[in-house]
Amino acid sequence: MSFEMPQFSLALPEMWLLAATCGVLLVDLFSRDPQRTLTFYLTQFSLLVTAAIALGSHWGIAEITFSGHYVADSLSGVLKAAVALLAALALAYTRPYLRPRGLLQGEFYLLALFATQGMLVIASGGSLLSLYMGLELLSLSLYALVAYHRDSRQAAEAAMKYFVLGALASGILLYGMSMVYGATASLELARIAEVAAQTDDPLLLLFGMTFMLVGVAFKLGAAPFHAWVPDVYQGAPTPVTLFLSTAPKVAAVALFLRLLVDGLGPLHDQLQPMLLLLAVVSLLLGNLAAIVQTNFKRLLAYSAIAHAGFIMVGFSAGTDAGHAAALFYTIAYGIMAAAAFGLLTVLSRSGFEAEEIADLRGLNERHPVYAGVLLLVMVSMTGIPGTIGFYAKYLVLKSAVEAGLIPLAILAVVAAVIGAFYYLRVLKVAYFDRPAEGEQSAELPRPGASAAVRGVLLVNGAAVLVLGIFPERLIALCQAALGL
Amino acid sequence: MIELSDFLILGALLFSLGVAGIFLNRKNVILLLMCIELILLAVNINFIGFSAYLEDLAGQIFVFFILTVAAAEAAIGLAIVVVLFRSRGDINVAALDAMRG
Amino acid sequence: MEQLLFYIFAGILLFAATMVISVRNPVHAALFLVLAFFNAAIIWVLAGAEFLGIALVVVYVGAVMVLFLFVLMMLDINTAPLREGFARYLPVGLLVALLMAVQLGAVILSERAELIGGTIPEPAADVNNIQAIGGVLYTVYVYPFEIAAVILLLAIVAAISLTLRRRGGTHQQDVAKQLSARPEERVRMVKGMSGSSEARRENQ
Amino acid sequence: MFDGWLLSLIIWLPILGGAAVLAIGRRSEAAVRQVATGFAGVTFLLSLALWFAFEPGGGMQFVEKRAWVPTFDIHYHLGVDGISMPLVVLTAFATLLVVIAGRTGIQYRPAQYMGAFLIMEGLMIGVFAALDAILFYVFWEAMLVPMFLLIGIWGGANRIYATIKFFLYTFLGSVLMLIAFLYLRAQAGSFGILDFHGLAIGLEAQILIFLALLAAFAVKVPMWPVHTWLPDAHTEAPTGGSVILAAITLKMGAYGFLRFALPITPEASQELAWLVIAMSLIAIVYIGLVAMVQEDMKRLIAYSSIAHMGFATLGFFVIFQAGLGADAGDGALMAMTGGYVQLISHGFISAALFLCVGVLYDRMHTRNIADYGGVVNRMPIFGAFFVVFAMANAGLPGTSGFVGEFLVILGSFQASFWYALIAGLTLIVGAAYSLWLVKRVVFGPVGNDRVAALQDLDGREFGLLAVLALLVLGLGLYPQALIGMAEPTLVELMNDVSAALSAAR
Amino acid sequence: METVLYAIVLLPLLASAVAGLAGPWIGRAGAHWVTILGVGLSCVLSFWVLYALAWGGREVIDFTVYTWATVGDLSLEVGFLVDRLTAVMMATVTFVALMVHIYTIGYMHDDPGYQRFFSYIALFTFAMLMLVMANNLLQLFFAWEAVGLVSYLLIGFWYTRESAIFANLKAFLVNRVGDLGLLLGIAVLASAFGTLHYGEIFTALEADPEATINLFGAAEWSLATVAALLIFIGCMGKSAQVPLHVWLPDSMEGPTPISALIHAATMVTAGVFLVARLSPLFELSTVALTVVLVVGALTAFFMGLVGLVQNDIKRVIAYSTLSQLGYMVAALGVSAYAAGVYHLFTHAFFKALLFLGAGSVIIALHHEQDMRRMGGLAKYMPITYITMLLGTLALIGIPGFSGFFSKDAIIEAVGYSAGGWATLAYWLLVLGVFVTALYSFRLLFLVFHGEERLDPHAKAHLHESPKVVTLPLILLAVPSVLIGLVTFGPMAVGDFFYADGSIRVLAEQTGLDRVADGYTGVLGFMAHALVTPVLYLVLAGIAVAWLLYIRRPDLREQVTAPLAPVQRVLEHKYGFDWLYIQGFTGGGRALARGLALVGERWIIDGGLVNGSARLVGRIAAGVRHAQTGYLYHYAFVMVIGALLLISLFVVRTLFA
Repeated sequence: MSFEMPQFSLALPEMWLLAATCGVLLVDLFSRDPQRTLTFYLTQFSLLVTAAIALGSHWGIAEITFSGHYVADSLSGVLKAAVALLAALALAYTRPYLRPRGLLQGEFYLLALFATQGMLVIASGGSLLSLYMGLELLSLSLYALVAYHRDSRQAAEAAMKYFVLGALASGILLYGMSMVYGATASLELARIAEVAAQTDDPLLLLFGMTFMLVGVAFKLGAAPFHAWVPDVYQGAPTPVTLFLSTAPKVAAVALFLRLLVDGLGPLHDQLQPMLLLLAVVSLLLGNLAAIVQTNFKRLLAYSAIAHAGFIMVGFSAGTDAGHAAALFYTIAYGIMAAAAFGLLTVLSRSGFEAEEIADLRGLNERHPVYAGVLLLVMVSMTGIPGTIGFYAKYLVLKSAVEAGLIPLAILAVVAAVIGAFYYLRVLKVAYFDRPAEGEQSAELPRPGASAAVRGVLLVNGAAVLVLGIFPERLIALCQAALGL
Repeated sequence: MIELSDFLILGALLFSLGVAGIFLNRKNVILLLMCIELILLAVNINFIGFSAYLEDLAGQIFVFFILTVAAAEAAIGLAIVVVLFRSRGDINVAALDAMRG
Repeated sequence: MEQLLFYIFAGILLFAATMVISVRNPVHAALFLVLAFFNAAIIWVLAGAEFLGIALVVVYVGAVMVLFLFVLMMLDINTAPLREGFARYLPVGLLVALLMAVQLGAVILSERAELIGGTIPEPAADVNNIQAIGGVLYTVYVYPFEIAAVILLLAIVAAISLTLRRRGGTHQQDVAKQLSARPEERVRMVKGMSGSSEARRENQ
Repeated sequence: MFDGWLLSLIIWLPILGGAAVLAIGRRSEAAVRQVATGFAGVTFLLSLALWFAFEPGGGMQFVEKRAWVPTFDIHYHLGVDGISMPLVVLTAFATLLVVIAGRTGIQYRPAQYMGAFLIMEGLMIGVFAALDAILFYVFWEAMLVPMFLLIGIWGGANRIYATIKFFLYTFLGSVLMLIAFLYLRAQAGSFGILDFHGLAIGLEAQILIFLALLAAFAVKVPMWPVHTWLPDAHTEAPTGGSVILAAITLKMGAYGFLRFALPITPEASQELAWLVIAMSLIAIVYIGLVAMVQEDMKRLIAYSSIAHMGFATLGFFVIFQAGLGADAGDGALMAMTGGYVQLISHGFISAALFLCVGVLYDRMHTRNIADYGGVVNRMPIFGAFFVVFAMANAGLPGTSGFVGEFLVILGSFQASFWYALIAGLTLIVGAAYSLWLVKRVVFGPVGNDRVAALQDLDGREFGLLAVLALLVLGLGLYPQALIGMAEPTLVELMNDVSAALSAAR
Repeated sequence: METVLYAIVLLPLLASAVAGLAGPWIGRAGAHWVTILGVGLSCVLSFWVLYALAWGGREVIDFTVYTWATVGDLSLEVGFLVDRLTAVMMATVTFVALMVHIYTIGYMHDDPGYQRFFSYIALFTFAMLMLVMANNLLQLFFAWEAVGLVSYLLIGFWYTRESAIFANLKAFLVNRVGDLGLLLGIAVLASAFGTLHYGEIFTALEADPEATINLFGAAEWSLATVAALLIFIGCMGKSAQVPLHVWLPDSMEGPTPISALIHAATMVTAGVFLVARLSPLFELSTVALTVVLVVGALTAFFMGLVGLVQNDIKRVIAYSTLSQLGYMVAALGVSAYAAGVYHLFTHAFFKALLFLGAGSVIIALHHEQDMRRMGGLAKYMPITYITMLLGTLALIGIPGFSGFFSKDAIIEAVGYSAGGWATLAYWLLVLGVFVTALYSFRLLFLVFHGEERLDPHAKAHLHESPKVVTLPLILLAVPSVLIGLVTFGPMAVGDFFYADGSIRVLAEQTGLDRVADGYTGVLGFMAHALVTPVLYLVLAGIAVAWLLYIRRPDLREQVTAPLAPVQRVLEHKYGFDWLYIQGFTGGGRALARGLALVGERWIIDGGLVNGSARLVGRIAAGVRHAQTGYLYHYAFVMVIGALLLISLFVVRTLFA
């Protein structure tokens, strides 16, 4: 086995982030600031720089290095930038929530940074091995994050469920990888793709692919591998849920793109029926179960499953356009979810968790601006034009229609209509229900967030709208990432 | 000479046993973790079988990393178990139903 | 010969695995798992993966399984109710396992998989497994290796942050406080050659 | 001279106004009302410029085309022809009415109320002006949101059921349309609506597209049997919401038939015309009967709206049997023109009727017919207006309500005597429910003490109703003003359809 | 001339607008002056127009005022066609209207809706003028509905009366049934000829009298028949022919002046006018004419019978109107258009007179309308009595009075016509004469003669009506008595209407022509009456009335006892009201309620809409139930899912 010296410069984003993580670790160790201001801003800074480096160094190239374990191309650049930016966005909301609950410690940001590191690795994964390592880095960080609120029974329970199911999923994924390895004698995706394209009867490859799909679907939260999603979304501390529903989704898409497109893309025809199955089940199950939820986080969890179904629709198309659509959808979802959960963090205070839908009652009365953000987010998740959610659905449906999957597209939109119901229900509570009798608006919980966080929320909400009206740049970016 | 299919069948059986174990162990979280260890062992056996058959070292390296990760995973998993135990007083899986629906 | 050994150890391995999922006492289960690992290690060695076989025993049995046992015993779980419902779920479990095994077997043994008949070649005598692994681990696999390092770091951070308690009334470290200690806080310069007992006490 | 900016201005000015009003928020209600009225007024004046600068028969005018999402050939492409221009003006007009009408009636969060209307105005005008399918869809769907809020926040007791039903119903209809657009885009290579026209599509595909479009438009119109959202929505909506719903929203569905269904899928339209005709005729008679036994004024008017919109759809689809493309075939043109005039006329009449109900509701806080009686004793001026509008609703000649019905009946007669006969039953049924309503509400001895305490119209209400009455009579006495604007375009549309049909044959 | 026509039409409109919109400012006197001035001027000008056309040698005027709408080649216009038929109608309408306006000053003196009333009747005058002056069917339809609207408003003028607002709704709806027919008839003509202009339609019809139309299946129907029948349905509605007559008696709920103007003299005759106006069309269809004849004759006889049992003074006259309308329509049915129109013309005067006289009685008795509480009024109200007597004599057709000429001409014309239906009609009409005389004199005797059955309180204040009331009576009495002597020759049996093509008859020799052939002059015609049964039936009617109501009131019991079933039928008006109200309306509402409940609430909303929502909800609850919260269930789901995928793969790949 010949060995070429790796081009370390290509891995600059990972190296920078690792260095930055260590830096944050050290700085936090020395910091006695209860606000963790320095830790926080350093974290944000390192994430933003990561995004910049990633786009700057990966855009427009297509290199494989580290003996095939590392891919640097436009896709990885976009994925990494998206991951880092979404992570930064998610973390921006965290401090006002963590602080009064005694959770504001440097470890939180460290774990998030580790998770981000894992996502970067996935985004650049060039081999089964590096993908697996990245995935584990991400997963392990997330397990820890979910359990982060140690005094919360729910959090512990959620973490336990997440962990066990996650480990099971990685076991299944690994089993698939072993089969793929056995069939191709290589861990490198490029090589696997070559074999897959040449072989006449890729039985073993397909077999492995099926197992790997389970792992990927689990990460994405697609039904029937969704069972963890509601409990984890509900049980985890809101900032963790916030984080969980943004960047890791992109990472899951990245995992799919690397593993099942870069690696096993030639076998898409055999993969498609399974994807269809997952898409249909996710769309129906997510939307249906969300209808009967009373907990807002849980509702969003089921909605996340439904959105995963939409992402699956994009994957089902199997075209570059479909993959770009799925990517765009995921990023759009990340932005929407950040705003939704961000709103919850803003609305909660110490001793008051704003997570039941009923807690939003009369929001328009109390805080019309937040109600406006909620409106935008819900409308966007519904897929009403003028918001980013529309273009997300639009792209996915378009790719499905162009790939001839018109029945699937129809099912998807019908599911979206069902889904509209529960989003509307949230809006109903926020807008149409007056605050309960006896609750004077002055006595209602004041938002616990600082002006900066509120500003973030506003910008986040505005982004839902602005990107919905001018989606061109982002779409073009996603498409270019897929080589369109 | 050991046949490759023997290795793979062994892996498959172990895998199935691991899966069955998850069904059977409704109470103790740690037993669940052990079942997952079994599944990982099955995977490892597959990898080693293929690695030897293909005379390619990559499989073994993969197993090496799986072992590493599994150790880390065990650490975190057990940490979670401890957290769980501290907050609830037991680690009975069947009692983990605060969130449902 | 090798085949026979394989079957023997594989048999024990499967038996041990079965016991892991069926014995009543979790500690026994853990010990059966250890047995399973030992057998697996032997099988790996048979296949020429000596390093991994040894690593499995050393790392897994030596560290991970001990950790398992440690936690099991630390948490001191009442074993009696833990097996309730075992019989009720046995049929389902067996069915699923059987279905899974049959399907996996069907694929593996399918002619089209081209796996049947493939034998594992004798490891060449001159190849040192450990050396070979060592040869690629830091070159070809340097990237995963680094990630593994990060994972371990993460595991440390995570495990500590999850389990380290700062409870009132107990001595605990505040690392930041320790690190930010400045000499003037800790050391009071006292005039005079011989330190008084008071000064010494304060220094503690 | 207005090309390239006027339409944009008309669309975005009210949206901007809406944002401004929202920004003022609770600081000053007076300012909110003034600013809202100002924006709506200016928009209406601008739309009048549209009316007067428009050249009948001059194809698409005031066209604007800019790249919007070039990746997908989605353009910001606006323009109006004889079909859409009057609807744009109607929208601006109706919104102005509503904003003025809402100046006193609405006490709860007036800023949001006005803001929602202004934003909705821009979106609705966008629907009529869009020449890009996606742009159209964007406006079409986005419009649901303010309406959802309007009904939900300022609506009546059962508003939540009504508004969610409204939203889901219409949303379900229109998502299928999006799929049709995507398919069409794949065929046409562009999202330009005009590029869709006359595409050579196989009959089967056409039928599927047509059904998808039908789902969207039929719900919006609404046609029997997908109409049940409308009575609920109307009943619960605040007055302004009802006015906009009836005057504009319903028109969007009918407009969709003209802009999409007929020109894009002429063959399927012909093939399935029987379906639409049957649905329209059922709407006219069945819904008319149902309207008769309603106990709630707004419900009654809502049902009457459905029946009246049945004339529009009947007119649009009867053309295939009324001698489309034939030399002597004025029947088709009559039906089509009649259907179109019906749209505008219904806009005036239903707006007026809902405003009338609003006037009563503001005073008595009940819409129940039984709670009224003898209103004219206390409110003679109001009574007069109410009778005028009820008569217009009953299709009395000399009012706008007659024009459309007359032409449609005339036209559909050429298709079949029976169509005309069934449609003509509205003469009886329509008069029955309209005048029975008048009898029970307006006439008779003073019904109860609350009626006895009623005050007649104030100046603002009088002004609104007077303007509407003038328009109703004006259009009834000189419909040529409208027909002259629309007819050339309708002729063109029908020529295109018949050309496409003969090409397919 | 055009300016004059504009003035004729617009003056009442203007007056109406001023009285209606500026009512509060111009006051009561202002309102009546402005409308009387407007209508009066209009009346003068109408007479001038009539003069110009009839004797001034004016040609027929036909011009377009403006284009209402153009759709393709079909131009829908508003325009005037003034020929002799129109001119006669204009003169009649404006004259009667003027009388009614003047009369109203007295009749409505104390009514709070004074200005409104003047506004309405002036508006009615305008609408009626538009109707008769129309040169096309569209405008006709406009005006047709407009007079219906005003009628609606006026019947319900006293809107606090439940019976009034019931009656106006009923009137409007029944008329609407007719209007549907008319509209469809218009559609037939428009679609066949692409025009609605009378002249163009007639030209086209002449060119192709055999045109057919396809209604169902392949059967071809004569276009003329279909169109004529449909249009006649419209006439039946407006002219209250059986079975669409039910609204007219109820319309008496309106103030008496409008009963005179609208529901006796002018509006209800619009149907007659229309058939006459469309004579070239009706001429083409024997079927249609026969239907017209039979309907007319049935109405004439049977509605007269109902008049016998009415006790409300206005209702008696209303049924009389129905009956007389029947005569007019019957005349049309035998192509005796001139006779029909002529009867319309004379009837307008004496029936207006009768109504106004009745009104005079009613106000004198403080709005008492029941004849059973009247009697012996002749001495208190001599003018009213005498004028009403004259009107009655005209109505029943005493030779020399205007009604005699017109009605006898009709009966003769029908009598001369051939065919079984004509014979039947003839006898119905002849018997009708007896009935007419009977109920008319019954009314006269009950009100003005015999025992004074008055409310003592009313009696105390009883006096002759003021001049504004009696003046119109006198002015109407004059033409009622005399106009026949002057105009019968030229108008009914001459070629007054034929000369300028107002009315066109195809048949070589109609019944009316035979009458005309035998016509030697007014006196000759009167003498001829002596040899027909008609006159004797009239006298018999008077005699019977005298016997039963003056001479031997006790005989009434004996006469009516055996006829009780007949009387009951008559009192129930043959059950039409029951059929319409309980049958059609009740049935319609029951159907509507059923639809609203079953169709709307149960099937569509409950079943389809909420049903699917419920279904989704149920499934959702089920799905939710599946998420048990137990970790091993989650794992179970996952493994099953994986197994599913693997099975899918195995089945698809391995066993495919």
